[in-house]
Amino acid sequence: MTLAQLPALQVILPLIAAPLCLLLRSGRLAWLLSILVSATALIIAVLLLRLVLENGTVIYTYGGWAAPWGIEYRVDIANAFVLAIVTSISTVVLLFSRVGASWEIKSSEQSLFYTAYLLCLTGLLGMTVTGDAFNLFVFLEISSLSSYVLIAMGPDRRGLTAAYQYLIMGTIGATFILIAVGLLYMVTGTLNMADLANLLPALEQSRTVRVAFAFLTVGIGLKLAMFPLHLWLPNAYAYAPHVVSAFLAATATKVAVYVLVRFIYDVFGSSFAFDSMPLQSILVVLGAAAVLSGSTVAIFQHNIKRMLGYSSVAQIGYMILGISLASVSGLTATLVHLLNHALMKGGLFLALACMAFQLGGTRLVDLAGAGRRMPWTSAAFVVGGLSLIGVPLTAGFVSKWLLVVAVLEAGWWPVLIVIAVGSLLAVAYIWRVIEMIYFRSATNPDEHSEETHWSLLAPVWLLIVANVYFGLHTQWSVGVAQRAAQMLFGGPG
Amino acid sequence: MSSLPPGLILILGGLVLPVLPRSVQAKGALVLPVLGLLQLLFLSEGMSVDVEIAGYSLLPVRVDKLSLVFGYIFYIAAFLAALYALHVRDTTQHVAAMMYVGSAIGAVFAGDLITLFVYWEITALTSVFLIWANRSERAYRAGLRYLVIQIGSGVLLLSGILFYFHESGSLLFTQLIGPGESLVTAGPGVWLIFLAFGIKCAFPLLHNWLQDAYPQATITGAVFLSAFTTKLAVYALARGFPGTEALIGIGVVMTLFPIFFAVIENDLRKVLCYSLNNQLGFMVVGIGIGTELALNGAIAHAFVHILYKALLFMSMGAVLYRTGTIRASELGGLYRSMPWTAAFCIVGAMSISAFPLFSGFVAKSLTMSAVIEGYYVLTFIGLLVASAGVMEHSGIKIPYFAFFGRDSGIRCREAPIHMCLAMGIAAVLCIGIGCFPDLLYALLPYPVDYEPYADFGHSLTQFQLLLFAALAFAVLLRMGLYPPEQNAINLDTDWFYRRLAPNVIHSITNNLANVTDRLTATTRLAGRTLMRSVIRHYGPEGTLARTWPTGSMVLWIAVLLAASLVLYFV
Amino acid sequence: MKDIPVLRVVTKITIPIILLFAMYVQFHGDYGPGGGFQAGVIFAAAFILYGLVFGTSAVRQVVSPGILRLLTALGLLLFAGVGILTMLLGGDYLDYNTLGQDPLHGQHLGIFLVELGVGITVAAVMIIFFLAFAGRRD
Amino acid sequence: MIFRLLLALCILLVVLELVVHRHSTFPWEGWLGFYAVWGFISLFGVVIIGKQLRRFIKRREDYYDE
Repeated sequence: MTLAQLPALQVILPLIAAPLCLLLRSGRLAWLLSILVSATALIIAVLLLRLVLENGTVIYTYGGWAAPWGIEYRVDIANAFVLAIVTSISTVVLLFSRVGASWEIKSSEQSLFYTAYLLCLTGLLGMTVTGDAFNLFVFLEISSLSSYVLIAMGPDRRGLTAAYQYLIMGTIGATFILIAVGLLYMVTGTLNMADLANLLPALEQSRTVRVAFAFLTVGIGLKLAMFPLHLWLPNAYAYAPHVVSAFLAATATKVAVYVLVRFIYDVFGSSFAFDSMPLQSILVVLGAAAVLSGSTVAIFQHNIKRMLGYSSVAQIGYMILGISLASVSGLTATLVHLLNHALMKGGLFLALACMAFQLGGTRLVDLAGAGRRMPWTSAAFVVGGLSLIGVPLTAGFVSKWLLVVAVLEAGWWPVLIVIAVGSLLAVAYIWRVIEMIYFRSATNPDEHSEETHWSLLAPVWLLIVANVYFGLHTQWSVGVAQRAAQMLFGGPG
Repeated sequence: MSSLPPGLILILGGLVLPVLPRSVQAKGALVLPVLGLLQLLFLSEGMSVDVEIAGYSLLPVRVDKLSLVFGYIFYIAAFLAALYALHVRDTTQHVAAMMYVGSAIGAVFAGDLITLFVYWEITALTSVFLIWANRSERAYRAGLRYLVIQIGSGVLLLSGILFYFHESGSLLFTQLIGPGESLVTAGPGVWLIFLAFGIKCAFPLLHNWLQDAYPQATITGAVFLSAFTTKLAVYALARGFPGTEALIGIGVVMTLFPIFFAVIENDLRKVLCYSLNNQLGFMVVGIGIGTELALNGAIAHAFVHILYKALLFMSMGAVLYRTGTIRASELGGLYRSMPWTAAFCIVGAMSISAFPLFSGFVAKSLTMSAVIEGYYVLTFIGLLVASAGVMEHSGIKIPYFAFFGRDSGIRCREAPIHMCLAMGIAAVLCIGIGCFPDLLYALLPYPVDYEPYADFGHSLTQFQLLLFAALAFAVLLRMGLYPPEQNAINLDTDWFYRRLAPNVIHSITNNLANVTDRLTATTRLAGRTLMRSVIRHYGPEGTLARTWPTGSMVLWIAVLLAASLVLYFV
Repeated sequence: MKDIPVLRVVTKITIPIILLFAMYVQFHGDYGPGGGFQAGVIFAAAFILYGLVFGTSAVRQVVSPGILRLLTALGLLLFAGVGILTMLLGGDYLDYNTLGQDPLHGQHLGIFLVELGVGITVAAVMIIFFLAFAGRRD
Repeated sequence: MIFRLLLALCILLVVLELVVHRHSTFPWEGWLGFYAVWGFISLFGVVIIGKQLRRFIKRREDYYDE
């Protein structure tokens, strides 16, 4: 097997490991297999990214059937970047979940948990890597179905309702995407995305294409929790097992954003989406609304996990704003924020998981006095929170800066104000947590240190340090995102 | 070693401090400024480090004479303050202080606006812990107000930078207003940056965070605070806005209004804060005039001011440390118990009042000569009044009410030895610079051909001004006209956000309610409707936060799909 | 429902036929209409019918949930394993040509194995679904 | 005692002005005893104005704590 097989292996490895986990039955062995597979997937993703950065787009055909008849995997800078994000987050979360998952998942169900986890990873990677619209739908379903299972696995019974609602929403979203793909197939006779991109410009006036576009944007909007289709997200994140919240918050919506970017800029083309369709005004309004309402609601939440969920809605709003700018700099901001938001939310959810285990809950009052009892975890949460706000020296600042520069370039002053207000609101909701952690004493008086185990702290801090690293050293993240954005605008891959 | 950005030693060192045992931390904090100063000596002028980040070329380190002089004095002040804080066993304070100083020094050597902004915010974030370290509810609230204002200054700075970058395409931190331009014609970016600097420099009406927060800081924290934040702003103004006419007027007002507040203030550390504000005014005037002589004056003033203001804060801190109070109405006659502290305090007082042979004189004379040279008559008269005011509150009031005056009956021990040592070094520096001004002049960015003692007449008139002011003080005391010290607080601009704003909201609701009894219930409701509606929509059980029934979620999808279909077809 | 003799008898007669038909759809899939997916569903339908008439515990006696779980995994592994095998043999993933000495044989074998994997998994999953939903009342 | 000493010192300073040559830019600056008078008036004025200011801005110490 040579380098040429990497795109397939990226997806196949977790796919094969998933049933193996089911057969293993022992939670510990299943974990070992999962982390091995995830780490290998990470290595593959890194290799792919290097390959793509040096040699341009890599194409892989299944079963020797050339596109547009067969299914092809098409790895370019944009999705190689997303692959690297997903696999690295997945690996870090798995590092955490050796101990982290055992707290919430019954030992008899652990192998099932890892099976679902790997299937979800498979789905996410598949969605990212594939160059075939129908194949994308299949992987979307794989990832969605397994994530419903993951969400419902926690000890909190409200997780069941949350998973059920997510199931309904997700299925409608997936169906919309399927309908859209079907409509496109109807007019073009092809499912291959590159082929679609070639054929669609000629069919710009076709009503069918327009309907397909509508179904597609709404369908993907559901998956990425675009305001006002985000209603499933806060509960799903809040009541899922903590590791699952961390994993999904950092990866699932990111992949959905990528898919939206791929369809808008690559398959339909930005001229169709923004010139002949009023997509721009829709996205700007929805993005701004997401930033403002998500952040405001987050301020009033009692449960920190729900708060982080609403903050995710707001952060997705920033990404939508970046997409709506229809410029290389805007798209760069969105892509960089994919990475940075994955790092900050992953870190925050994991830190919160540690606190929840030690202090007995994720409600705001549970965290009283945590600064004294769990200094390292609290510090991690603070740094992650600063990054979420967009304080300089953190990754969050880089994203915001890029977005603001892009907005200035377009001269959209109102959007600038929205971003500023959003950041201030973020200060407010993060400050509530910080105040509780450091300035309120614990309700129970014995304030001995209850710092969590180092094997849990290590993955948390890995993500937090990454937040600072990508805040200081932006050459790599911004550089890759910039090239990806240029490529999506039709520049050289 | 020389490629390390200045200030980083303190920031990183500060982060390492918590690892050390508690008893060693204070000593560690003492060593760090020495190391930093050594590094600074190795830096050569004109050196710069530039980096390219995300397509913007940045200049995180730029060394020139202006940066260096601030670098030196910041390190000296950090050393003195750390020596003064040798008894403190509080990790938070040591870490915060070191990182605060480090970032202030980093900011002074920042060659581009982004780097400046980063350090600017770190100084705010770290310094607030010196206030919170007092661990009282009052300190917490004051710290929070301080933090909000400081962060606000940072946010203004960042927005200003964005606009400025958009207008000029440059991120370099140099003079932001061209020689021929004025603030009026400058773009919004320059305005915002000016405002951000102004907040940190405690411009009139933007000043109150200083008097609000510093007196709430810990004893040692106040010494640190007095030295860096505002002087960083002075540096920034000297770099970005030299010769901006508006600054002269702002500066004169700044020198004048705090002296009236200082007369009636009871908290002696707060008196020092008003005095600090007044001294900043002299520097701002110098920057506003913008000639080489004037800029030299402003910078020299900043240099010596850091020393004597730290000395005064240290002496008042020692009083607070030993007696537990800093209210003028409860103090007096302490020279018996704390003779050394009293002596050091008098040296500081004479320096700040600019007695000849003390450091204030050799610095202030530069600015005053520049004012005369430029023929700014009103400014000159204003500054003379302000000089008499300085004599009143810092020169006489502080030492008089703490150490002399009515005997309070308090008997305590002399300040600890390390405090005395820190004050002693500062006092020696004050006198040394006063006697040998060339040591200071050699550090200034522009060549100095000014000799403060060449014209004896100048010294004489200064003596006259100060001693007759002292005479007036004595006369006022004898006539019983001097306002007695009282346990009270005096309102300042913080009233607007601490009292007026909450009251207005309150009274609107209540007054409306009183209009008619019948409408009472409904008007109260109306007053609270805004908050209620926010809660209703955004609160924990609000419309936007509620767990929606699946059916209505689906309805939303249908609505959105229909809307986008319609939009796409139109 | 097992008290009704007609149902009982008819069920016992039809189940072998259903299974046989499932086999036909499975193995004839590469020539005529059919394939693993359809065959798996038909195969499971036999079990579901059996369960409807004789109760889910009767089905559990025939195939234990453990075995079903194993079969689910095995089917998927068979499918994926074929793909890996073709990769090891030097082709792309699921490039059946590499399996036999000539492409025709290769394609035949490849499709056969892959469809078998699909059939096993689909049948097992269908039965698991049925047991999961119908078994709630027992 | 101290007051008389201060008074004497002040008178001495004004007398000295007759002997010492003094450079002045503004004409009024050169008047005999200008700085002395100005210093006296300034401080006097500052204290008196400050005292009046108290009428408007003095509040109880716990004003903000309610």
